[in-house]
Parts: sequence; structure tokens; C-alpha cells
Amino acid sequence: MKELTCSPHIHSSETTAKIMWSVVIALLPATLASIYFFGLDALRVIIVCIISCYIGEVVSHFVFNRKLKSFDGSEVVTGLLLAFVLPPSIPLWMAGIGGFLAIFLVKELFGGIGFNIFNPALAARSILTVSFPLEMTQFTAPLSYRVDAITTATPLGIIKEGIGGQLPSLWQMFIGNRPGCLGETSILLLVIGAIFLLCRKIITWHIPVSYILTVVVITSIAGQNPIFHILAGGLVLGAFFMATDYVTSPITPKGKIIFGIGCGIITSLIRLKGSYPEGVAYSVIFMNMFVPLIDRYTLPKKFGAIKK
Amino acid sequence: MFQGGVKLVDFKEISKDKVTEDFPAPEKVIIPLSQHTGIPSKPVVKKGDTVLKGQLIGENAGFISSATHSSISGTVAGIENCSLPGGRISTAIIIENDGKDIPVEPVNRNWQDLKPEEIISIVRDSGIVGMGGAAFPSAVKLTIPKGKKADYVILNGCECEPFLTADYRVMIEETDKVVEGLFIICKAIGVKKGYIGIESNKRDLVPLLREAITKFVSEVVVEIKVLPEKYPQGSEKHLIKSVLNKEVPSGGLPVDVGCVVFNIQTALAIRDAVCEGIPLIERVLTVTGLVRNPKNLRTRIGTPVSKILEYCGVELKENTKIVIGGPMMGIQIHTTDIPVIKGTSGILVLPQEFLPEKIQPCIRCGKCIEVCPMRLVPAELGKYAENQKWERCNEFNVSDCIECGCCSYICPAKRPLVDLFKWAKVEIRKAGTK
Amino acid sequence: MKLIEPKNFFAGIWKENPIFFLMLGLCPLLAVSSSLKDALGMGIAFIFVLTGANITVSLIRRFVPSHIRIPVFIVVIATFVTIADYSLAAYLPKLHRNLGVYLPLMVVNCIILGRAEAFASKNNILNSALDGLGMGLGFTLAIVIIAILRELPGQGTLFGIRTFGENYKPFLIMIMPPGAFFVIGFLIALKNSIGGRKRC
Amino acid sequence: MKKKDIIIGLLIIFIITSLSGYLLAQVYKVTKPKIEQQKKDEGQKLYKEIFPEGVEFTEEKEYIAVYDDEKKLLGRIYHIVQAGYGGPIVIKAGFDTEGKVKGVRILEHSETPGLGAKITEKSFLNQFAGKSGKKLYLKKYDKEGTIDAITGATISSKAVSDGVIKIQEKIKAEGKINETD
Repeated sequence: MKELTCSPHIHSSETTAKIMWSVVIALLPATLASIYFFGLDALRVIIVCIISCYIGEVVSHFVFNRKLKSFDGSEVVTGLLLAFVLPPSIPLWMAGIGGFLAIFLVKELFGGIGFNIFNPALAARSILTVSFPLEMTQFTAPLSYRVDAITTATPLGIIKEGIGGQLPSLWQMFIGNRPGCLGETSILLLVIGAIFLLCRKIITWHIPVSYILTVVVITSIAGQNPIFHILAGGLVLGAFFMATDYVTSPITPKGKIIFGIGCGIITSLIRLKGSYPEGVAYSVIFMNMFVPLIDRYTLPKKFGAIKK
Repeated sequence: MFQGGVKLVDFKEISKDKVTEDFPAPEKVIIPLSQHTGIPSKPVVKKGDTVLKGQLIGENAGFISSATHSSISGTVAGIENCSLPGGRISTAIIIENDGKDIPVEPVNRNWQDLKPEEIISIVRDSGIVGMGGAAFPSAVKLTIPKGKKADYVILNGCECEPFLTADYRVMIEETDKVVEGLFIICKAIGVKKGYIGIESNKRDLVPLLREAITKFVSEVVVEIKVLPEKYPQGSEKHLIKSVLNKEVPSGGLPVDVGCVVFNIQTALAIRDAVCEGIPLIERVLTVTGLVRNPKNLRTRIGTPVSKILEYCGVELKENTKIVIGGPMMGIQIHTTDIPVIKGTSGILVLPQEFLPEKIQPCIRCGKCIEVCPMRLVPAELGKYAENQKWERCNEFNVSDCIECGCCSYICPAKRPLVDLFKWAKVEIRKAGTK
Repeated sequence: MKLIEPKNFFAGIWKENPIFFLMLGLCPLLAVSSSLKDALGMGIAFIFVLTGANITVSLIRRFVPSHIRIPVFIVVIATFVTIADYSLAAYLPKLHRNLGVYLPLMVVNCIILGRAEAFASKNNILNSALDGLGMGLGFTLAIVIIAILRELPGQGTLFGIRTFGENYKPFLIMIMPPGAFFVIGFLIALKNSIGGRKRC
Repeated sequence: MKKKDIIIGLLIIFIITSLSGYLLAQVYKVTKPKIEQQKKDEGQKLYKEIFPEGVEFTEEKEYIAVYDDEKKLLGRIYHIVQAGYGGPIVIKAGFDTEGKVKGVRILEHSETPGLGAKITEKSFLNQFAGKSGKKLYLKKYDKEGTIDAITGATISSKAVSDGVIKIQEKIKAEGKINETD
């Protein structure tokens, strides 16, 4: 007898793999920009991250007896995003450890795709930041690979420490000609990728808009230039690509807005009052923990719910 | 307009312009006694009896029950069990055709002269049930419970399921009768306002319907509502929301917001029963999909599906599946010996998808929440059902799910959400009756 | 029960290990396992307090009415903890400083109170002493293993001696609180996969 | 519960508490001198590290005065708490009578391990010895500064240097520097 399937008998053509590869496509422009600004260093870090993510997947397949799933591109996304939040000059073995931990520790240990609590890329970055603080805070100046690599402070670092180095102009920061993590610098190309995702309806406006707006409001109140705060640091990368990660963000539109506002508040607080110059990674990870709670209290009201 | 839902490619061109053909009465019909929601009807014939077309063979067995009639003339060959779509088994009366097709004596009535109670009793005796799929006895719907009041009747012409065109053909070919049916229903319930809801892909019906309405002199005002194409527009509760902007309370009935909804073909059947005394013995259905000759067929109740497929030129292959109903809510059948029943709106031949291999874990994309017309959280519900946490399912209102299939359709991980919810509902009901 | 039963001693070390099986007393375990030296000191102090408290509780078990047993246990435990505290401060001041607040916090450690309540108040002195020694050794074993697994990668040293050479880049997270959680999680998983899963 | 039970319970608790109190008192008696000696030794060791020439260290109100074996005042050791990167940094810094730094030690801090925590390393702290005035500034912050910040931990380094400078200014203001300078 034939195996019967339940209704519906037609399905949309969207698949997990398609979504993942779309994210990869959306990240491509910024990837190219990072290679342009930081040279082969950037390319090497990206390749190492992606490969180590795969290694993590294969190892967890053996350790947890898990079915090795088909090539759905989620490791490429994680690897790419991890590479994007690492400094270009990071030793490759560190990037490798990061990629492996992102998949093995942060994702597979919690049950694999769909079950992780924290954003794998950002959690791995945080592990690397506390483990190797020196290497994780050394940033090379953009385009300096053509002569010889110079270490310099990021715009946010300059503001935080109050000394040394000249702030890049807003335009330079917009196109990405500034020191910083590998993929976070080119706001222009990140936004192009983000628009692609918005048009593909893979991400919604809720989290990025509420996130960035909150940062704008708080930094303006604090008397700082909000445009500077958008362009400097990883806010755009975080708001469009990290905080919107399906698995680790709330599922309802209302919850997404709350999540974005929470991220924005924590990011601004860390930037303005905290000891780190940048707070996107920690704020997203922090808010990740609240996702089940937010989900619980932002359930949509069911159709025909009796009004009390 | 209701929230959620999906926009589907409707595939209606395949059979949209095929004029309804009469499917010749088969040599043998299998008429199940449980074609409707509620108690099965009680057989009143025995093996060897001769029956006429339209003769009562199963009588009403309770309040929520319905009568059953023979759809051909011939002899009763036996009373046996037969399987129905969805794995149900029902007692069925098998009648061998004598080829004469002798009907019971026709009547000619003018509905204007009838009292509402008389109309309702005719409807009950004629075995009319909702023909959109749910097969709820129409007479029960026409009887407004005490303490409640109906102000509107809505005729459901949405046919929001892709592929299906039977209702559309009926509305084109039998416009007058359908509209007359609506007036009869209004009279039976005693309301002054009727609506006909159609989706915008059937806009060409508007002048036809409008013309038909003018043919009847009545105090009832009928309005045609052209609604945007969005699945599941044809769901009773969502149609009411779209037409009247009222939400039927959870667990309630349409009549709680003063409204009663009937399917197009049900209206036609009511009209035929009231004016001509013809009980429900045939219906129009669409045969489409991977079919050489897609058709809209007027078929006798009890015709085996295999005969229809043969007629339309369907070769059964390993990689095809037969679905009774539309692609979103229809039920796949394992054998073509199943008869056409009152709620069969279409027979669909689709390619078999080997879904179980494609199922992946939920990635919480939230698309199912966006599309759920009942505003539930299918993603979470699915996880609870998968882990057999029935109390949690109940807490998250799985019982409100209308099984429209939007969530499963949209899910990028191809999770069998509807399947899980059906399971959860069964388990909850089991726990409830213990 | 017999006067002396050796299995009471071994239960604490492996089968009913207070950390990996009972999952009690995780606070000092997480806090002072970042270096092997401190961990060993903590372990020894722990064995002393646990054995002493067990013996004393067993000794007085017949005189203490059940409704005041908990305060009495606390007083007994606090006495031993204070003795340990003074002695360490007097003779091993550096270790005393490294253990910091976690030494006095032993007073409320659930392993010690738990053993007093669950074992020592129901068994004779010898068995209670064995139980205290076993449980204490189990705790020490656990904290030492965790300390090795944290100090080695986290500082590149063992007992303060460099093991991986000058060029080793310490994996600092291992000597921070998260590292303790990682290690303890993996060890519990390992124990469960070897010794059968604990059914809850 | 009967009254008798309560009284018996109280009695037992009283006996046990008294016994343990007595025991602890004995232990305390034995260990107290040891503990005090340890504390003193520790302090002396630290002062000696900061001020190797010093022989006698006496605690004054705001500082610790350092004398040589002929009771001549050599300098003072100050204590200051400065906000660092991860929290307060407790610094002890010794100055000779001319106002030059003799030595700097960090007592407590909560800087990032592997980064800011390097302020406790001698290679960093020894930079201060023998310096005074603007030379105590970090190179990054002042043209005349001579202190190299720890790579990647400018804020922690600056906190130490700021702390030392603050004491220096205080000494100057209080006129505790010999006019010979």
C-alpha cells in the first residue's frame, strides 16, 4: 500500500536551504568589500571559519549520533557571520576554534539547527573575546595590507579611550573605509544585502528598525551623534543579520519589536557607559536569553478570542 | 478582511471553462449511510428490494443526522461496509442499476407559498448536507437555536481551494437556481439580508448573479461581495470576517454573530428539493490535476471514484496520488473503490511528494504565525505535539485549528503541522472522554 | 547494618559522587576550580569538615530530638568550618586568601548538611566517618579533575608550573566562570554515558 | 509540641553551642598570634618590595612612613583606589623624599585576565621607578610621558598611571617634598 500523506498536498517552494543560501547571497557584497579593504587576510579568515564550522558539524554527528543532514548552507551562514565579527588580523587557528565552537558548543550541544538558544556566531565571538582579548581587539587599518599592516583603533575605540587616531569621516565609515571587524565596516554593502533579504521576505523590518531606532534615540539623548553610532561598529551588521537570526529571536512581530528595543538599549548602554567600546554582540546574546519569555507573553490573540 | 492566510496559485484554468457534463449513471452505486456529520442514517431497505431514483433508503436517525436516498433505480444488491476518505468505514447500501433511471414522482411547489417550518422539513427529508466538504446537515443549520437570532445569510461562492471549479461552473450554469436557493434559505430562516461572497478571480460572475437577483421579487436584499483572493477565504469563520467584519467567537457558531453560511451547491440542492422535490442524489465535482481530460462532472452520489478516473483518462502510476477535495484540505485515498459522497467537491490527481524525507527541524522563521488565519502559533504547537505534550497543545488552543493547511504549506522546513494537529486533537478528545 | 561497611566509602567516590551524581555543592566547585592548587586545598578542607561533621553528628545523634536537628547540624558544621578557616589563615595564608569567601561558605554547603541529615544522623560513627571520607574524596576528585581541565588550557600551567611552553596562548575562558560550567557539563555527560543515566 | 520538648531542645542546643564555642576559643587562642604575624609579615614583605632600602615601616594616618636603620625618613608609601576597566584597582605606590617613585604594586583589581590584568606584571610596574613629574604619564597621552601602555589595555594602564600621578600631586600640594629638588 502506498504511504498516505496528510493535507496540504501542495507546498510552497521555500525551503530551509533556500533561506540559508539567500542569506549567504545577501552577505556576498559585504564579503567582497572586506576582501577589498583587508586583503587576503579577510579571505583566509572567512575560509577557515566556514571549514571549521563544517568540521564542528561532522564531529557532532559522530559524538551525538545525529543524522548528518543535507547540505543546507546553515554552516556557511554561521561561518560567514562569525568571520564577519572577527578582526581581520586574527590568527587563523583562533578563527578555527571559533568556528568549531560555534557549531559544536553553541548549536549542536543544544540540539542542532532550530534548538540553539544563542546566536552561534556571536556566542563564538564572545568566547574568543574573553579567551584571547588581545588578538580580538587588534584591528588593522583598511587598505594597509598594500603597504604593511598597521594596527589602529576602531572609531568606537577612539571615542571610548578618548585619545589617539583620527576619526574617519562619516562617508568613509559609510563605504567601509575604516578599521573594524572584517565584515561590519561597509555599511553601504550590508544595507544592500539587507534590502535583498527584506525583499525576499526572509527578514522583517521589526527587529532592525526597532533596534537601530532605539540606539539613535538613546545616543541622541546622551548628546552624541546618532549617525556616527549607526555607522561605527557592528550595529548594522548586528541589527540586520545577527539579531534577526530566526532561531534565536522571537517569533511574533510584537516580540520582535520588544527584542529589538532591548538590544538597542543594551548596546547603547554598553557603548556609552560600559567598559567595552562595542556592545552589539553582547546585547544580542543577552537578549537571546529572553526570547522564550518574550514569546510567552507576546502570543497573538487567537481568532475569535472572547474579549474580557 | 481576515488576518493571515496565503495567496496561492489557483490552477483553475485547467477546468474553469469545461462545461459541466452529466456523468452516466454507473452499473452499481455504493451509497454510504454516513456521509454527513452526526449519526449515520438508518437503512430502510433490505437486500433484493427494488428502489427508484430518489427513493429514501436511509432515514434520519436523530437531530444531527440526515436522510439518504438512492441515486439510481435498481435493486439493492447488499448492505456492506465500505471505506470512506480518511480511513473511515461506513455501512453502505449497494444498488445495482437497472438502466431505466425511473425517478420517484416529481412535485412542483412554489416556495413562496411554504412556511419556514415546511421548508426546513423538506430540506431534512431530502437529505441535504453542507456540500463544501464538512457535510453538516443543512436542516440543523436552518433551525436557529432558541435565544439566538440570525440577521444575515451568506452564500459561500469563494471556492478558495486551488484547482476546484465545480462551484464556479454551477454558478455560471445554474445562476438562477442558486439565487433562488438563497431566497428560499432566507425565507426559511427569516432574514432580510443575504450576501453572496465570491473571490476576485470569479469577478465575471457578478453581472450574471446581479441579473438573476433582479428576477425575483422579494423583500430580501441580496448583496454581492467580491473578496480578494486569499486562502482560506472560504472558511466559514473567515468568510464572515471578510463580509461582515465580525469574528465568530472561539468555540462558537456563526449564528453567534447573527449569521448563517451556505455553500453554493447546498443552495442549489435546497432549491431543487423545495421546488421540484428532488432529494440530494447528485452533485457537481471537479476532476483535475494530472488528468488527460479535466472535467466538471455532475455525478450520482455513490459512483466509485475508479469509474470517474477511468472516464477522465487517468492512468494510475506509482508516483501519483489521488486526493478527494482540494489540495489544501483534501484527503489522499488509498483505494479508488471509494464512492463519491455528498461532500466530495473534487477529485485531484497530484504527483506524490515523498515528504517525510524532507522534514527538517523548525527554524522558527515565524512564517506559519504570519499565515495562520486563526492567529495560533503553529510552530510552537507543532513542537508540543511532536513531543506528545497534549496539555500544552490544549493550552495553545490546538482545538481552534481549522486544519486549513496554510502553516504546512508555507513551512520552509516542510514540517507536517496539520498532521500533528490532527493527532493532537484526537489525543485531546480521547483524554477528554476518559 | 554492620558496624563497618566499606561500600559506604566507595559509594561517595564514584557511584554516588556528590558532584556528578547528586549534583550538590556546585558553588565552591565552580568558584575555586580555576587552579589546581586552590582546588586541592579546598578538597582537603572539605574532607576535614565533612568527616568531622559526620563523626560528630553520628556521635550526638541519639541525644538530638528531630525538631532541632537542623540548627544543631549547622552549629556542628560551622564549628568545623571555623576551625579549618583559622588553621588555614594561620598556616597557609596564601591558600586562605585564594579560597576567600568560599571557605566560610562551606557552612551552608548542601553536601555536608545533606550527608549529616541523610547519613550520619542514621548510622554509627565508623560508617559515618567512612561516608564522610568517601564523599569528601569524591568531591576532591571532582574538583581536582575540573581544576586540571580548567587550569591546563586556561592558563597553560599545572600547579603553577608552565606545561606548554612560553608560546602557549591561554584559552582564558576556561578559568572564568563559563569555563567551569563547560567542564562540569561535559563531565556529567561523560559520567552519564559511562555509568548509566540518572533516571529522574 | 509540648513545653518539655522545647525546654529540652533549648538545653541541648545550649550545651552544643557552648561546647563548640569553647572549642573555637581554644583554636582561636592558638592561631591568633600566628595569623597576626602572617599579616604583619605580608605587609612588611610588600613594603620591602616597594621600598627595598627601607628597614622600618610605620603606619601613619594617610601613609606608611619608611625609615632606614638610622631612623632617617626615606620616603612614604601611599595607598590609592583608582577606577580601572573592570572595576577599582587598589594601588600602593612608594615615593622617596624627593618625590620620585620608588615602586608600585597592585593589591587588588578586576581587570580582564590576559589583558588588563597584566598591570600586575613587573615589566609594566618597574617602568614607574625613579620617575617623577610628567614622565609618569603614558606615552600616548602626553608628549613627555615615558610609560608604555600594555598592548590592548590602554585604559587599565592609564588607571595605574593616573593613580600614581594623583598621589604625586597630593604630595606636592602637601609640601612633603624636600626643597632640594
